[in-house]
Amino acid sequence: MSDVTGGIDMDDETEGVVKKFMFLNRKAPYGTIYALEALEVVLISAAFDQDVSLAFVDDGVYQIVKGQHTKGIDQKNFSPTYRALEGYDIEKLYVEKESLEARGLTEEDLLVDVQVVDSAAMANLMAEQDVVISF
Amino acid sequence: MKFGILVNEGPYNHQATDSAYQFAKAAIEKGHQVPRVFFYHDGVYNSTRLTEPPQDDRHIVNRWSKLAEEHKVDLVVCVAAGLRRGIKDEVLAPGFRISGLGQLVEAGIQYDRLVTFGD
Amino acid sequence: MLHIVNKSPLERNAVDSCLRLATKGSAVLLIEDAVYAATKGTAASAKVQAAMANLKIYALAPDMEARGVAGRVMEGVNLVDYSGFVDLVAEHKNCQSWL
Amino acid sequence: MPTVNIAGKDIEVDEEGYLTNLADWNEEVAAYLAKEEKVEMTDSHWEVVNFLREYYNEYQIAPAIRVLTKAIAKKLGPDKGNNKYLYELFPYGPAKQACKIAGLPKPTGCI
Repeated sequence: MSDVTGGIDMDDETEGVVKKFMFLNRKAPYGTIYALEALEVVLISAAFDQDVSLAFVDDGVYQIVKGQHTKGIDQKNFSPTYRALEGYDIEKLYVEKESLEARGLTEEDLLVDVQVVDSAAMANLMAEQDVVISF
Repeated sequence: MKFGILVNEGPYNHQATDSAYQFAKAAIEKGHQVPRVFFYHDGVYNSTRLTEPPQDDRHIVNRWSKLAEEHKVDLVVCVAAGLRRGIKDEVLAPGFRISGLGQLVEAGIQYDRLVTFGD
Repeated sequence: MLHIVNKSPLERNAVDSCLRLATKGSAVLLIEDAVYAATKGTAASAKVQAAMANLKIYALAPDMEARGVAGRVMEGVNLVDYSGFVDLVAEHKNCQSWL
Repeated sequence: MPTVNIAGKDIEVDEEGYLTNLADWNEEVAAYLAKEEKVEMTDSHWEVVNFLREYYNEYQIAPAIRVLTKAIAKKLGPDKGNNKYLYELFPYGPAKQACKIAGLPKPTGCI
Protein backbone atom coordinates (compact mmCIF):
# COMPACT_ATOMS: atom_id res chain seq x y z
CA MET A 1 0.00 0.00 0.00
CA SER A 2 1.30 3.38 -0.87
CA ASP A 3 0.55 6.54 1.06
CA VAL A 4 0.96 8.65 -2.00
CA THR A 5 -1.85 6.97 -3.87
CA GLY A 6 -4.15 6.58 -0.94
CA GLY A 7 -3.96 2.83 -0.77
CA ILE A 8 -3.76 1.98 -4.42
CA ASP A 9 -0.98 -0.41 -5.25
CA MET A 10 1.02 0.57 -8.26
CA ASP A 11 3.16 -2.06 -9.81
CA ASP A 12 6.29 -1.46 -11.83
CA GLU A 13 4.58 -1.83 -15.19
CA THR A 14 2.42 1.19 -14.46
CA GLU A 15 5.12 3.46 -13.16
CA GLY A 16 6.39 6.11 -15.50
CA VAL A 17 3.78 5.48 -18.20
CA VAL A 18 1.69 8.54 -18.94
CA LYS A 19 -1.25 8.07 -21.26
CA LYS A 20 -3.93 10.46 -22.38
CA PHE A 21 -7.16 9.42 -20.68
CA MET A 22 -10.48 10.95 -21.57
CA PHE A 23 -13.63 10.34 -19.58
CA LEU A 24 -16.56 11.09 -21.83
CA ASN A 25 -19.80 11.91 -20.02
CA ARG A 26 -22.95 11.72 -22.10
CA LYS A 27 -25.63 10.96 -19.55
CA ALA A 28 -27.70 13.15 -17.27
CA PRO A 29 -27.34 12.71 -13.50
CA TYR A 30 -29.82 10.98 -11.11
CA GLY A 31 -31.95 9.23 -13.75
CA THR A 32 -29.21 6.60 -13.84
CA ILE A 33 -26.08 6.08 -11.75
CA TYR A 34 -23.61 6.41 -14.63
CA ALA A 35 -22.69 10.04 -13.92
CA LEU A 36 -21.94 9.41 -10.25
CA GLU A 37 -19.95 6.24 -10.82
CA ALA A 38 -18.07 7.91 -13.68
CA LEU A 39 -17.01 10.64 -11.29
CA GLU A 40 -15.73 7.99 -8.89
CA VAL A 41 -13.45 6.59 -11.60
CA VAL A 42 -12.22 10.07 -12.48
CA LEU A 43 -11.22 10.72 -8.87
CA ILE A 44 -9.31 7.43 -8.70
CA SER A 45 -7.56 8.10 -12.00
CA ALA A 46 -6.01 11.20 -10.42
CA ALA A 47 -3.80 8.96 -8.28
CA PHE A 48 -2.09 7.47 -11.34
CA ASP A 49 -0.50 10.66 -12.66
CA GLN A 50 -1.99 10.30 -16.11
CA ASP A 51 -2.96 13.05 -18.54
CA VAL A 52 -6.65 13.10 -17.65
CA SER A 53 -9.38 15.09 -19.33
CA LEU A 54 -13.16 15.13 -18.97
CA ALA A 55 -15.57 15.75 -21.80
CA PHE A 56 -19.24 16.62 -21.42
CA VAL A 57 -21.32 15.87 -24.48
CA ASP A 58 -25.08 15.43 -25.07
CA ASP A 59 -27.01 15.09 -21.79
CA GLY A 60 -23.68 14.83 -19.96
CA VAL A 61 -23.68 18.64 -19.79
CA TYR A 62 -26.60 18.40 -17.36
CA GLN A 63 -24.18 16.88 -14.83
CA ILE A 64 -22.56 20.26 -14.27
CA VAL A 65 -25.47 22.69 -14.37
CA LYS A 66 -25.84 24.96 -11.36
CA GLY A 67 -28.69 24.78 -8.90
CA GLN A 68 -29.07 21.03 -8.35
CA HIS A 69 -31.14 20.29 -5.23
CA THR A 70 -31.70 16.61 -4.61
CA LYS A 71 -33.39 16.62 -1.24
CA GLY A 72 -36.79 15.93 -2.77
CA ILE A 73 -35.60 12.73 -4.47
CA ASP A 74 -33.50 11.62 -1.49
CA GLN A 75 -30.34 11.14 -3.55
CA LYS A 76 -26.93 12.54 -2.82
CA ASN A 77 -26.23 15.78 -4.67
CA PHE A 78 -22.80 15.05 -6.10
CA SER A 79 -22.58 18.13 -8.28
CA PRO A 80 -20.29 19.94 -5.77
CA THR A 81 -17.73 17.17 -6.28
CA TYR A 82 -16.95 18.44 -9.79
CA ARG A 83 -15.55 21.51 -8.10
CA ALA A 84 -13.12 19.31 -6.15
CA LEU A 85 -11.48 18.07 -9.37
CA GLU A 86 -9.13 21.02 -9.49
CA GLY A 87 -7.67 19.96 -6.15
CA TYR A 88 -7.08 16.54 -7.71
CA ASP A 89 -5.11 18.24 -10.50
CA ILE A 90 -7.80 17.42 -13.05
CA GLU A 91 -8.14 20.70 -14.84
CA LYS A 92 -9.01 19.77 -18.41
CA LEU A 93 -12.78 19.93 -18.60
CA TYR A 94 -14.27 20.26 -22.07
CA VAL A 95 -17.88 20.90 -22.98
CA GLU A 96 -19.19 20.57 -26.52
CA LYS A 97 -20.72 23.85 -27.64
CA GLU A 98 -23.38 22.19 -29.80
CA SER A 99 -24.57 20.06 -26.87
CA LEU A 100 -24.86 23.13 -24.63
CA GLU A 101 -26.77 25.08 -27.24
CA ALA A 102 -29.11 22.22 -28.01
CA ARG A 103 -30.14 22.35 -24.33
CA GLY A 104 -30.56 26.10 -24.16
CA LEU A 105 -27.57 26.44 -21.83
CA THR A 106 -24.56 28.72 -21.75
CA GLU A 107 -21.24 28.57 -19.93
CA GLU A 108 -22.76 30.76 -17.17
CA ASP A 109 -25.16 27.96 -16.30
CA LEU A 110 -22.30 25.62 -15.37
CA LEU A 111 -20.90 25.18 -11.86
CA VAL A 112 -17.26 24.59 -12.81
CA ASP A 113 -14.79 26.32 -15.09
CA VAL A 114 -14.75 24.55 -18.43
CA GLN A 115 -13.48 25.07 -21.92
CA VAL A 116 -16.33 25.20 -24.40
CA VAL A 117 -15.24 23.75 -27.73
CA ASP A 118 -17.09 23.10 -30.95
CA SER A 119 -17.74 19.64 -32.38
CA ALA A 120 -14.74 19.70 -34.65
CA ALA A 121 -12.39 20.59 -31.80
CA MET A 122 -13.99 18.01 -29.54
CA ALA A 123 -13.62 15.37 -32.25
CA ASN A 124 -9.92 16.16 -32.54
CA LEU A 125 -9.44 16.01 -28.77
CA MET A 126 -11.09 12.63 -28.68
CA ALA A 127 -9.07 11.29 -31.56
CA GLU A 128 -5.77 12.15 -29.89
CA GLN A 129 -6.47 10.14 -26.71
CA ASP A 130 -4.90 6.83 -25.82
CA VAL A 131 -7.84 5.67 -23.75
CA VAL A 132 -11.43 6.92 -23.91
CA ILE A 133 -13.80 5.67 -21.24
CA SER A 134 -17.37 6.61 -21.88
CA PHE A 135 -20.25 6.58 -19.43
CA MET B 1 -1.84 -7.53 -28.32
CA LYS B 2 -3.31 -7.06 -24.85
CA PHE B 3 -6.98 -6.07 -24.54
CA GLY B 4 -8.59 -4.82 -21.37
CA ILE B 5 -12.37 -5.06 -21.27
CA LEU B 6 -14.83 -3.00 -19.25
CA VAL B 7 -18.32 -4.42 -18.70
CA ASN B 8 -20.89 -1.95 -17.40
CA GLU B 9 -24.12 -3.93 -17.50
CA GLY B 10 -25.52 -6.89 -15.66
CA PRO B 11 -26.18 -10.23 -17.34
CA TYR B 12 -29.43 -10.97 -19.21
CA ASN B 13 -30.87 -7.46 -19.02
CA HIS B 14 -28.55 -6.08 -21.68
CA GLN B 15 -26.52 -7.65 -24.47
CA ALA B 16 -23.39 -5.79 -23.37
CA THR B 17 -22.00 -8.67 -21.35
CA ASP B 18 -22.65 -11.13 -24.21
CA SER B 19 -20.86 -8.88 -26.68
CA ALA B 20 -17.96 -8.48 -24.25
CA TYR B 21 -17.69 -12.24 -23.86
CA GLN B 22 -17.81 -12.90 -27.61
CA PHE B 23 -15.19 -10.23 -28.13
CA ALA B 24 -12.91 -11.69 -25.44
CA LYS B 25 -13.31 -15.19 -26.83
CA ALA B 26 -12.58 -14.08 -30.40
CA ALA B 27 -9.53 -12.09 -29.27
CA ILE B 28 -8.08 -15.07 -27.41
CA GLU B 29 -8.79 -17.39 -30.35
CA LYS B 30 -6.82 -15.04 -32.56
CA GLY B 31 -3.81 -15.25 -30.27
CA HIS B 32 -4.31 -11.98 -28.41
CA GLN B 33 -4.36 -11.73 -24.64
CA VAL B 34 -7.22 -10.55 -22.45
CA PRO B 35 -5.43 -10.14 -19.12
CA ARG B 36 -8.35 -8.47 -17.35
CA VAL B 37 -12.09 -7.88 -17.55
CA PHE B 38 -13.32 -5.18 -15.18
CA PHE B 39 -16.95 -5.21 -14.03
CA TYR B 40 -18.46 -1.87 -13.09
CA HIS B 41 -21.92 -0.34 -12.55
CA ASP B 42 -24.51 -3.17 -12.77
CA GLY B 43 -21.77 -5.19 -14.46
CA VAL B 44 -20.86 -6.41 -10.97
CA TYR B 45 -23.91 -8.72 -11.15
CA ASN B 46 -22.01 -10.85 -13.66
CA SER B 47 -20.03 -12.25 -10.74
CA THR B 48 -22.58 -13.90 -8.48
CA ARG B 49 -22.57 -17.68 -8.20
CA LEU B 50 -26.21 -17.53 -7.08
CA THR B 51 -27.13 -17.04 -10.74
CA GLU B 52 -29.32 -19.86 -12.07
CA PRO B 53 -30.65 -19.32 -15.58
CA PRO B 54 -33.00 -21.90 -17.16
CA GLN B 55 -31.10 -24.86 -18.66
CA ASP B 56 -31.90 -23.85 -22.22
CA ASP B 57 -30.26 -20.45 -21.79
CA ARG B 58 -26.58 -19.53 -21.74
CA HIS B 59 -25.00 -19.42 -18.28
CA ILE B 60 -23.32 -16.05 -18.40
CA VAL B 61 -21.58 -16.30 -15.04
CA ASN B 62 -20.17 -19.78 -15.59
CA ARG B 63 -19.05 -18.75 -19.06
CA TRP B 64 -16.89 -15.99 -17.53
CA SER B 65 -15.55 -18.37 -14.88
CA LYS B 66 -14.55 -20.89 -17.53
CA LEU B 67 -12.84 -18.22 -19.61
CA ALA B 68 -10.90 -17.12 -16.53
CA GLU B 69 -9.82 -20.64 -15.74
CA GLU B 70 -8.78 -21.61 -19.24
CA HIS B 71 -7.09 -18.38 -20.28
CA LYS B 72 -5.95 -16.76 -17.03
CA VAL B 73 -8.32 -13.83 -17.39
CA ASP B 74 -8.41 -11.67 -14.26
CA LEU B 75 -12.11 -10.98 -13.56
CA VAL B 76 -12.22 -7.91 -11.34
CA VAL B 77 -15.40 -6.67 -9.67
CA CYS B 78 -15.39 -3.06 -8.48
CA VAL B 79 -15.60 -2.98 -4.69
CA ALA B 80 -17.56 0.27 -4.45
CA ALA B 81 -20.09 -0.68 -7.15
CA GLY B 82 -20.32 -4.18 -5.63
CA LEU B 83 -20.97 -2.97 -2.10
CA ARG B 84 -23.78 -0.77 -3.35
CA ARG B 85 -25.42 -3.79 -4.95
CA GLY B 86 -24.79 -6.52 -2.40
CA ILE B 87 -21.94 -8.18 -4.27
CA LYS B 88 -19.38 -9.38 -1.73
CA ASP B 89 -16.72 -12.09 -1.55
CA GLU B 90 -19.16 -14.68 -0.25
CA VAL B 91 -21.29 -14.65 -3.42
CA LEU B 92 -18.47 -14.63 -5.99
CA ALA B 93 -18.29 -17.34 -8.64
CA PRO B 94 -14.88 -18.92 -9.35
CA GLY B 95 -12.37 -16.71 -11.13
CA PHE B 96 -13.83 -13.40 -9.90
CA ARG B 97 -12.21 -11.17 -7.32
CA ILE B 98 -13.18 -7.87 -5.74
CA SER B 99 -10.84 -4.93 -6.01
CA GLY B 100 -10.70 -1.19 -6.48
CA LEU B 101 -11.29 1.07 -9.45
CA GLY B 102 -7.53 1.51 -9.67
CA GLN B 103 -7.52 -1.86 -11.45
CA LEU B 104 -9.55 -0.34 -14.28
CA VAL B 105 -7.29 2.67 -14.66
CA GLU B 106 -4.28 0.36 -14.47
CA ALA B 107 -5.72 -1.78 -17.28
CA GLY B 108 -6.03 1.37 -19.38
CA ILE B 109 -2.40 2.23 -18.69
CA GLN B 110 -0.86 -1.20 -19.12
CA TYR B 111 -2.73 -2.77 -22.01
CA ASP B 112 -2.76 -1.85 -25.67
CA ARG B 113 -6.51 -1.27 -25.83
CA LEU B 114 -9.43 -0.88 -23.46
CA VAL B 115 -12.83 -1.74 -24.92
CA THR B 116 -16.03 -0.74 -23.12
CA PHE B 117 -19.32 -2.62 -23.29
CA GLY B 118 -22.42 -1.16 -21.67
CA ASP B 119 -25.68 0.69 -22.03
CA MET C 1 -10.02 5.93 -34.22
CA LEU C 2 -12.65 3.22 -34.00
CA HIS C 3 -16.10 4.28 -32.80
CA ILE C 4 -18.32 1.54 -31.48
CA VAL C 5 -22.05 2.23 -31.33
CA ASN C 6 -24.70 -0.06 -29.86
CA LYS C 7 -27.91 2.01 -29.92
CA SER C 8 -30.66 2.08 -32.50
CA PRO C 9 -30.61 5.44 -34.31
CA LEU C 10 -34.39 5.45 -34.17
CA GLU C 11 -34.41 5.35 -30.37
CA ARG C 12 -31.34 7.22 -29.12
CA ASN C 13 -28.89 9.86 -30.27
CA ALA C 14 -25.69 7.78 -30.00
CA VAL C 15 -25.38 7.30 -33.78
CA ASP C 16 -25.97 11.03 -34.38
CA SER C 17 -23.41 12.05 -31.78
CA CYS C 18 -20.90 9.57 -33.10
CA LEU C 19 -21.28 10.82 -36.67
CA ARG C 20 -20.96 14.42 -35.44
CA LEU C 21 -17.80 13.74 -33.43
CA ALA C 22 -15.93 11.23 -35.58
CA THR C 23 -13.04 12.76 -37.48
CA LYS C 24 -12.64 12.18 -41.22
CA GLY C 25 -11.21 8.75 -41.96
CA SER C 26 -12.40 7.18 -38.71
CA ALA C 27 -14.16 3.85 -38.56
CA VAL C 28 -17.59 3.27 -37.06
CA LEU C 29 -18.63 -0.21 -35.98
CA LEU C 30 -22.35 -0.77 -35.42
CA ILE C 31 -23.16 -3.55 -32.94
CA GLU C 32 -26.18 -4.72 -30.95
CA ASP C 33 -29.18 -2.44 -31.58
CA ALA C 34 -27.07 -0.05 -33.64
CA VAL C 35 -27.07 -2.52 -36.53
CA TYR C 36 -30.45 -1.06 -37.48
CA ALA C 37 -28.44 1.98 -38.56
CA ALA C 38 -26.80 -0.21 -41.19
CA THR C 39 -30.09 -1.09 -42.85
CA LYS C 40 -31.69 0.58 -45.84
CA GLY C 41 -35.07 2.19 -45.97
CA THR C 42 -35.19 3.55 -42.40
CA ALA C 43 -35.64 7.14 -41.32
CA ALA C 44 -31.95 7.12 -40.38
CA SER C 45 -30.58 5.54 -43.57
CA ALA C 46 -29.91 8.78 -45.42
CA LYS C 47 -27.65 10.28 -42.79
CA VAL C 48 -25.66 7.07 -42.40
CA GLN C 49 -25.33 6.85 -46.17
CA ALA C 50 -24.13 10.46 -46.27
CA ALA C 51 -21.60 9.82 -43.50
CA MET C 52 -19.91 7.18 -45.64
CA ALA C 53 -18.25 9.95 -47.63
CA ASN C 54 -15.97 10.61 -44.65
CA LEU C 55 -16.17 7.47 -42.53
CA LYS C 56 -15.84 3.73 -42.94
CA ILE C 57 -18.96 2.04 -41.65
CA TYR C 58 -18.89 -1.54 -40.35
CA ALA C 59 -21.67 -3.64 -38.86
CA LEU C 60 -21.51 -6.80 -36.81
CA ALA C 61 -23.07 -9.57 -38.94
CA PRO C 62 -24.12 -11.84 -36.02
CA ASP C 63 -26.15 -8.96 -34.56
CA MET C 64 -27.78 -8.27 -37.94
CA GLU C 65 -28.64 -11.93 -38.42
CA ALA C 66 -30.06 -12.22 -34.90
CA ARG C 67 -32.38 -9.31 -35.60
CA GLY C 68 -33.54 -10.55 -38.99
CA VAL C 69 -32.11 -7.60 -40.89
CA ALA C 70 -29.09 -9.20 -42.59
CA GLY C 71 -30.89 -8.98 -45.92
CA ARG C 72 -31.49 -5.26 -45.58
CA VAL C 73 -27.89 -4.14 -45.25
CA MET C 74 -27.14 -0.83 -46.87
CA GLU C 75 -24.67 -0.67 -49.73
CA GLY C 76 -21.22 0.40 -48.59
CA VAL C 77 -21.47 -1.12 -45.12
CA ASN C 78 -18.76 -3.66 -44.37
CA LEU C 79 -19.93 -6.70 -42.46
CA VAL C 80 -17.64 -8.26 -39.85
CA ASP C 81 -17.90 -11.10 -37.34
CA TYR C 82 -16.45 -11.02 -33.80
CA SER C 83 -13.04 -11.87 -35.20
CA GLY C 84 -13.32 -8.86 -37.50
CA PHE C 85 -14.40 -6.77 -34.51
CA VAL C 86 -11.16 -7.74 -32.76
CA ASP C 87 -9.16 -6.84 -35.88
CA LEU C 88 -10.80 -3.41 -36.05
CA VAL C 89 -9.90 -2.67 -32.43
CA ALA C 90 -6.35 -3.86 -33.01
CA GLU C 91 -5.91 -1.87 -36.24
CA HIS C 92 -6.97 1.45 -34.76
CA LYS C 93 -4.83 3.34 -32.28
CA ASN C 94 -7.77 3.96 -29.95
CA CYS C 95 -11.44 3.19 -29.62
CA GLN C 96 -14.49 4.73 -28.07
CA SER C 97 -17.87 3.22 -27.18
CA TRP C 98 -20.93 5.45 -27.61
CA LEU C 99 -23.02 4.05 -24.78
CA MET D 1 -27.24 -2.66 13.65
CA PRO D 2 -25.36 -2.12 16.89
CA THR D 3 -26.04 1.09 18.76
CA VAL D 4 -23.87 2.99 21.18
CA ASN D 5 -25.11 5.32 23.87
CA ILE D 6 -23.43 8.70 23.70
CA ALA D 7 -24.50 11.40 26.12
CA GLY D 8 -27.85 9.75 26.65
CA LYS D 9 -28.62 9.24 22.96
CA ASP D 10 -28.60 5.91 21.11
CA ILE D 11 -26.53 6.17 17.97
CA GLU D 12 -26.34 3.54 15.25
CA VAL D 13 -22.94 2.40 14.04
CA ASP D 14 -21.81 -0.36 11.68
CA GLU D 15 -19.61 -3.35 12.59
CA GLU D 16 -16.50 -1.24 12.17
CA GLY D 17 -17.83 1.57 14.30
CA TYR D 18 -18.64 4.03 11.51
CA LEU D 19 -21.75 6.14 11.97
CA THR D 20 -24.75 4.76 10.09
CA ASN D 21 -26.39 8.19 9.86
CA LEU D 22 -23.89 10.93 9.21
CA ALA D 23 -26.36 13.47 10.60
CA ASP D 24 -25.80 11.97 14.07
CA TRP D 25 -22.37 13.55 14.23
CA ASN D 26 -21.53 16.13 16.86
CA GLU D 27 -18.44 16.85 18.90
CA GLU D 28 -19.42 14.46 21.66
CA VAL D 29 -19.87 11.70 19.08
CA ALA D 30 -16.49 12.60 17.62
CA ALA D 31 -14.89 12.36 21.05
CA TYR D 32 -16.43 8.93 21.53
CA LEU D 33 -15.28 7.70 18.09
CA ALA D 34 -11.79 9.00 18.83
CA LYS D 35 -11.69 7.10 22.10
CA GLU D 36 -12.67 3.91 20.27
CA GLU D 37 -9.76 4.54 17.90
CA LYS D 38 -7.48 5.21 20.89
CA VAL D 39 -6.79 8.70 19.61
CA GLU D 40 -6.36 11.39 22.23
CA MET D 41 -7.99 14.44 20.70
CA THR D 42 -5.89 17.62 20.89
CA ASP D 43 -6.41 20.96 19.18
CA SER D 44 -4.26 19.67 16.32
CA HIS D 45 -6.55 16.67 15.91
CA TRP D 46 -9.63 18.87 15.92
CA GLU D 47 -8.04 21.09 13.32
CA VAL D 48 -7.77 18.14 10.91
CA VAL D 49 -11.19 16.75 11.78
CA ASN D 50 -12.83 20.13 11.27
CA PHE D 51 -10.94 20.59 8.04
CA LEU D 52 -12.26 17.25 6.78
CA ARG D 53 -15.81 18.20 7.70
CA GLU D 54 -15.52 21.50 5.88
CA TYR D 55 -14.04 19.75 2.86
CA TYR D 56 -16.85 17.22 2.87
CA ASN D 57 -19.52 19.86 3.23
CA GLU D 58 -18.12 21.75 0.32
CA TYR D 59 -17.37 18.90 -2.10
CA GLN D 60 -19.44 15.94 -0.85
CA ILE D 61 -16.46 13.58 -0.81
CA ALA D 62 -13.66 12.66 1.54
CA PRO D 63 -10.45 13.85 -0.08
CA ALA D 64 -7.78 11.40 -1.25
CA ILE D 65 -4.82 11.55 1.10
CA ARG D 66 -2.57 13.54 -1.18
CA VAL D 67 -5.37 16.00 -1.89
CA LEU D 68 -5.89 16.31 1.86
CA THR D 69 -2.22 17.02 2.57
CA LYS D 70 -2.08 19.56 -0.24
CA ALA D 71 -5.24 21.31 0.91
CA ILE D 72 -4.08 21.35 4.53
CA ALA D 73 -0.70 22.73 3.50
CA LYS D 74 -2.51 25.52 1.73
CA LYS D 75 -4.76 26.33 4.66
CA LEU D 76 -2.73 25.47 7.76
CA GLY D 77 0.82 25.67 6.43
CA PRO D 78 3.34 23.18 5.00
CA ASP D 79 4.47 21.97 8.45
CA LYS D 80 0.98 20.47 8.86
CA GLY D 81 0.27 19.58 5.27
CA ASN D 82 2.39 16.45 5.04
CA ASN D 83 1.97 12.72 5.59
CA LYS D 84 4.31 12.56 8.56
CA TYR D 85 2.37 15.11 10.56
CA LEU D 86 -0.98 13.53 9.76
CA TYR D 87 0.22 10.02 10.59
CA GLU D 88 1.58 11.25 13.91
CA LEU D 89 -1.90 12.48 14.75
CA PHE D 90 -3.71 9.48 13.27
CA PRO D 91 -1.33 6.51 13.38
CA TYR D 92 -3.66 4.13 11.52
CA GLY D 93 -4.02 6.54 8.63
CA PRO D 94 -5.69 9.92 8.36
CA ALA D 95 -7.92 8.66 5.56
CA LYS D 96 -9.37 5.98 7.78
CA GLN D 97 -9.18 7.29 11.34
CA ALA D 98 -9.68 11.01 10.84
CA CYS D 99 -12.57 10.46 8.43
CA LYS D 100 -14.24 8.13 10.91
CA ILE D 101 -13.89 10.61 13.76
CA ALA D 102 -15.09 13.41 11.47
CA GLY D 103 -18.21 11.40 10.70
CA LEU D 104 -17.52 11.04 6.98
CA PRO D 105 -18.59 7.98 4.96
CA LYS D 106 -16.45 4.89 5.26
CA PRO D 107 -13.84 4.74 2.48
CA THR D 108 -14.92 1.99 0.10
CA GLY D 109 -11.45 0.69 -0.48
CA CYS D 110 -10.70 2.33 -3.73
CA ILE D 111 -10.15 5.88 -2.53
